Amino acid sequence: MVRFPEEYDDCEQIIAPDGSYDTEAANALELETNELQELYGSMVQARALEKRGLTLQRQGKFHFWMECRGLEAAHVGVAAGLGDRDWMNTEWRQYGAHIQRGRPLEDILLFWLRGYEEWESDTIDEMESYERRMPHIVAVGTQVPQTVGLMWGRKLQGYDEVGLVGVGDGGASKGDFHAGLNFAGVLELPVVFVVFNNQWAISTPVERQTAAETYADRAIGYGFEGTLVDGNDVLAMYRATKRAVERARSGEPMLLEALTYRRGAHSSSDADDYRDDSDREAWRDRDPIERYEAFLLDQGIFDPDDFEAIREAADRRAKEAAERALDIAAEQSPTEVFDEVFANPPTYIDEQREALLELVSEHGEEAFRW
Amino acid sequence: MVRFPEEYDDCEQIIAPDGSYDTEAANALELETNELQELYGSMVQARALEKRGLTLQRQGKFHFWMECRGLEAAHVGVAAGLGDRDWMNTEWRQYGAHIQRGRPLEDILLFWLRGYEEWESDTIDEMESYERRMPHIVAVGTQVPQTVGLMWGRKLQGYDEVGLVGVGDGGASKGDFHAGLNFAGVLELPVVFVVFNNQWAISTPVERQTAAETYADRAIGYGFEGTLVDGNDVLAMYRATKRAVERARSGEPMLLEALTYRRGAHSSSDADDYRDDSDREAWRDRDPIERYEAFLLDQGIFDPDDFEAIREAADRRAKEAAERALDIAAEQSPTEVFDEVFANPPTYIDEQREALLELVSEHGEEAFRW
Amino acid sequence: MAAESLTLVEAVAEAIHDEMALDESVILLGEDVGRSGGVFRATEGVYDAFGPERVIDTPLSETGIAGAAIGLAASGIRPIAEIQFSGFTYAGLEQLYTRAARLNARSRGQFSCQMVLRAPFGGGVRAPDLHGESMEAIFVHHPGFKVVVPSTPHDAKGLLTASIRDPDPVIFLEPKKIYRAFREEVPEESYAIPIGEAAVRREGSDVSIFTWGSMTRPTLSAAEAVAEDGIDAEVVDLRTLSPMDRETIVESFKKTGRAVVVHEAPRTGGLAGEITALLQEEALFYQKAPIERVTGWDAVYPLYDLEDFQLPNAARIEDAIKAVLDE
Amino acid sequence: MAAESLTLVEAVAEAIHDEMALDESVILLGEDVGRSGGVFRATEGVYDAFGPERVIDTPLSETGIAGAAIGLAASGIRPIAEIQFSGFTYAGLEQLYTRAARLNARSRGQFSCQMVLRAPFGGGVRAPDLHGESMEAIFVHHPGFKVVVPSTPHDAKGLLTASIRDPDPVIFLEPKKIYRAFREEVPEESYAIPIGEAAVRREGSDVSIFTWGSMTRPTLSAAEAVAEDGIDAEVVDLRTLSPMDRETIVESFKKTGRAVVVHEAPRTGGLAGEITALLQEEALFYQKAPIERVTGWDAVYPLYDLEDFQLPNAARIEDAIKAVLDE
Ligand SMILES: Cc1ncc(C[n+]2csc(CCOP(=O)(O)OP(=O)(O)O)c2C)c(N)n1
Ligand SMILES: Cc1ncc(C[n+]2csc(CCOP(=O)(O)OP(=O)(O)O)c2C)c(N)n1
Ligand SMILES: [Mg+2]
Ligand SMILES: [Mg+2]
Repeated sequence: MVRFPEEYDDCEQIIAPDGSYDTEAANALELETNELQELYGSMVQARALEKRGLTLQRQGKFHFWMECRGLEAAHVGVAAGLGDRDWMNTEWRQYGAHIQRGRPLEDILLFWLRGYEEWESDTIDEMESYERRMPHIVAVGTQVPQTVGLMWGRKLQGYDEVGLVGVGDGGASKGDFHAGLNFAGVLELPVVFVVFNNQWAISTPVERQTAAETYADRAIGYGFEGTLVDGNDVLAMYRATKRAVERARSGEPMLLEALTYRRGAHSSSDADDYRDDSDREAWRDRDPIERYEAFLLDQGIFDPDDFEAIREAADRRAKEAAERALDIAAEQSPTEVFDEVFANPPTYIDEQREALLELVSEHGEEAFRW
Repeated sequence: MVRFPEEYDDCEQIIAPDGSYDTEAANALELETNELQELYGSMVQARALEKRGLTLQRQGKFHFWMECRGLEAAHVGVAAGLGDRDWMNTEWRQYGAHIQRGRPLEDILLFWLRGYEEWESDTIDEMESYERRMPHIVAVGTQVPQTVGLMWGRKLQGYDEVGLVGVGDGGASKGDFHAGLNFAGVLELPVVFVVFNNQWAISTPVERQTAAETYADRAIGYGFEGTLVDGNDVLAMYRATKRAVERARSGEPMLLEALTYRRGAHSSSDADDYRDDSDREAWRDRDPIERYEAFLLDQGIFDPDDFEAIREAADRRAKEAAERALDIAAEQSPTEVFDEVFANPPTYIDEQREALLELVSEHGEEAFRW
Repeated sequence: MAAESLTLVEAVAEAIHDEMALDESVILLGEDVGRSGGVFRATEGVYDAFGPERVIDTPLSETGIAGAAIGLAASGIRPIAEIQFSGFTYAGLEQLYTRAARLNARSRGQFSCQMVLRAPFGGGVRAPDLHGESMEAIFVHHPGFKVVVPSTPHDAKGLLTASIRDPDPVIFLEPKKIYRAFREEVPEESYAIPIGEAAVRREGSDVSIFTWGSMTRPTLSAAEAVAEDGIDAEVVDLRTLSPMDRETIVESFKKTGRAVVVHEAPRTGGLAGEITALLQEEALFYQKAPIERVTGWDAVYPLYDLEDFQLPNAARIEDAIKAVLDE
Repeated sequence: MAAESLTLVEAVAEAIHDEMALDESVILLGEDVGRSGGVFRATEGVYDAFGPERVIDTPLSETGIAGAAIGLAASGIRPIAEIQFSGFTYAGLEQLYTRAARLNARSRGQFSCQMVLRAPFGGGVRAPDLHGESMEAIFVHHPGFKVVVPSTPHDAKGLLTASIRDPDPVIFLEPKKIYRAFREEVPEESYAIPIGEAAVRREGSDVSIFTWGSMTRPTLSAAEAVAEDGIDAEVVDLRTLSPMDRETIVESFKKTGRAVVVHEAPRTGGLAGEITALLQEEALFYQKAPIERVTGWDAVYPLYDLEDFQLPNAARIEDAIKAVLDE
């Protein structure tokens, strides 16, 4: 019961799976050549990063890693549709979205090595666009009302910023999803909600998540608009996001559903033995990168050699970034356990830090390794 | 920004506020005279019970009481639409629904005096229809997924029963609402969801709960149908519920929105100083009991003297029931604190019960009264 | 300093009002906090003073309220979120545990979670289910929260002021039983009482009684009552439950060697255990008798009139004092 | 009795399988429990054996799972609900606290809430945030729940069987660190180990160590290690945390007069406090030294490699044993 964009009358698309495209719609985007190139670069970089992460996980250097194969257009497209001062809170596997916003690769990787994140800029005002995010959540769905609160706060402070929040087809089943969309509708907040419907939540297929035909249909229940987009078409994703962002800036939230398919496993812990290969293949034929390559070739923006060179550079950058990240992560000290538990910590935190240090110096780090 | 059924093209109605009615639709209900009379009796009894509860609360005999004035048609209508073996989980103020199902008045009142409920029948099989409910919840919205689980379980056991669950315009903002409707859609369970949209959640008006035009619009997001009904028209509520129950019995859940208005205060603790009298008056003119009286008169089912007699009998029954309930509640013993905390209690519960008994006998009950 | 005579709930409203006047990044959100001033009138007048932009009646969703407050805090706003009764916080716990308590750690200090979650708590108003919950222990156990419980109007104002200014998420539990039980002179000016400092309400040398919130008053009554039998009880009102004022607790016990802990929450797993463990770790060799716990029973909170038998009262506290003195 | 050699996670699967075979009102629901057999394969083979009617992959909503399980229990079904990791239980807490724990009391026994909520719990698998939570204390504190934590394959099977048969809501926490750490002979037949009974894993006369779950193994190692120094430690695996086996705990302490409590959960407000309070109430005059707590630090659970420094280990337990013997 896998779903395809073609089955829906109203699913937005610019480039078809076979690479043919709606020229008028493509031109209307008014994207410069370098911008079109950048979208490609981000998708390729995301895929290269995924591959690198998987390798490192198999080598035992990463404990855990999540896959994004086939989802790159949806991730890159939403990020491209945002303005520089806008905010983006995604879930874990949306590497492409961060790459498109300029986030250093090692920074993305460090989250997987340490579980926490760091920012360069001290204050929000100084933040680069890729820094305009909250740390990743792990309890799926919890980011939804949080993003609503974030944009509510930015609006109260007089900033003209929009927030985009991503959630999965699984996460959209949570109560937080409901609360977040409902608050945004009532409070007229500048938030774009994106359901990345990749049709699986670990081993649970989308028809076990919802009996609705689309997630976009949920928007009317919150008093705003929803739209269904071919999540493997980077241009359609870009256009829909841009439109939604504009609308949100005027106080009308919007819901996008990116219909796509998770071709990879859920994560490095997932045996991925619960679904039909035929579905995966059908979606393999709708690969977002290949489809976009056809467009770029036809438009004369790149030739096949360019693709090759870009892929190689992306692999290289992923490899180098991983090395840097591993170096940085290697410097963890046991007492980081206590870092920033509080902004204004009680004294017993210091006492416990001392106690741990003493134990480590007495017994050696090895005694702590299970 | 109060809402009225007339503002919606698709709001179901049989009897108009002025008492005129759609004869064809009324006849199509195929209700017997005694059934039509019973609907009236239940509404009047609910209103009489409310009045009695308010009086007793003011006299200090009840600590807390909730008002139902103007909501009787919605409450009685949904109960009338259920079959005898069906289940009904409502929130607190839905007296009329319980009365229509035959629940003894003192049993309704005892919940307010003791906070817990008791059943006559030992097993579900022996239960009268009014007993086919779970105990009242207090955390609004939590009843929604619980009812879904209940009906899932009944279905698994091979019973052909439907469950109706009521929730307020406020409660529908909770994550439980979302989870419950979503589960029912996916699992194709025999549940009818009713949003009693009385336009207020304590002091919060419906436009602060949702930006959607109707709650019925939410159904599509769960893959089933929703419908908007004039909640002050008992016949329209009956018809919509009956249809929904039939549909649910075949595995399709349904969402009803009963559009009505809470004319009374939220509860005995509510100063009710946050809204316009004009709204209340506009809805006073749409009183569900008076509207139905016009219908009954026109149909020759009752004459004005009958109304008077029924009201008096209802007042008397409410008064007598309250006396019985107060008598029963007066028999509380301190050690009830420990009753049924566990079905299979650990021994320390007994030890604590003993300790309390000893303390009470040592210091006297008075020492415990704050 | 000019002073006025306030109830605890009035002091809460005043602290909110003053901080909102002082710092325009402070806002108030919750169910019915606005026009109606809250079901306990704890935010009375705040809406009129600051308007609908800064005093917001939200949809009925504690998940939404907690989640939005976290986002607001991350944005640079200082939200005060009201949960109508502490028993309704449960629906917000996922947001609070998985994010509010961790935002600072997981962003290495980039986004602190400066928010206050206020809720009327504890029993004593003869109300329906979930209106009498005492759930301080579940917050104290999770690293990252601060937990504050005032027991007087003066403290309520000063502690709430400090909580609003504190950079960490503060769970501010207001003992509803004493919202209007008495008045106290409270400075008109704004002032902060430091989080983490207990108050010795009565000095004594024979036994230390540790308590907080609405239990402080029956504890003081019990202390006065046993004074007639020549027992000199010290009453320590913890005021902050996370972080606890370990020093004051331990010092008092070293002086007396005997202790009673009084709380409304159920006995098993309640904070009396934590305090006992602390005392016997830090001061076992001063201990002269078992530490008594006077707590709510391990019962599903009984309702209406029955709650009288659930809540510790002066008689039970007196018994406990005498018991520890007897050993 | 025929026996087989099982890991703890296999024993869990077997108990589920056997109870489902025995009683057709037992069903299994949760995220990914069906075709995939659960992220830890704790329900492997159950779907194949009992099919999609009785083994249900639910939408991703812990509120929904908990809420549906409560309704199922009320209907006469005996649901086993899996929460994928105990840290995701938070979203279900409102349902659990406000209803599961109260259904029996508020219906005066008409609707018991016979359900099991299973979740892999505790640290040790070097996973992301919320995958290492130890939250037993917040359930133990709320009257109405039973809380069970097995530490061996044999107990896992017998305790889960008893939990499924128990009429009260049981929170069954499975120490994921030892899901596959070792095998043990387990009877093939179905058997129940009574809820509420601790197991003395090692008898000793010098000091009592109270622990549960995955901490039992490092505790036993520490006990063996100190034996070489002539210290004879008794190790009590509580197995059930609510209700606790107070008798066994107190008896052991009366014998030894010294105690260490070991748990993964953060120190402040953890169950070590409860156990300490119990001991000093019931057996203060047997006590020879302060009771030591060896627990997780009061830190936001550290991730990946860093968790090694959070979890108590044999070295820390040994230190604590020596410390209490030194006094
Ligand atoms: C509240 C919560 N429950 C369960 C999990 C475990 N879990 C992690 S990812 C996942 C599936 C998420 O599916 P979806 O939302 O569709 O996102 P996707 O993985 O497809 O990107 C689950 C169940 C979690 N992280 N949070
Ligand atoms: C989870 C939860 N939050 C808050 C409350 C306090 N409360 C009781 S009734 C109520 C308003 C409910 O409004 P609505 O759902 O519209 O039902 P109505 O009172 O109109 O029948 C509130 C906020 C509660 N009971 N449960
Ligand atoms: Mg998905
Ligand atoms: Mg309402």
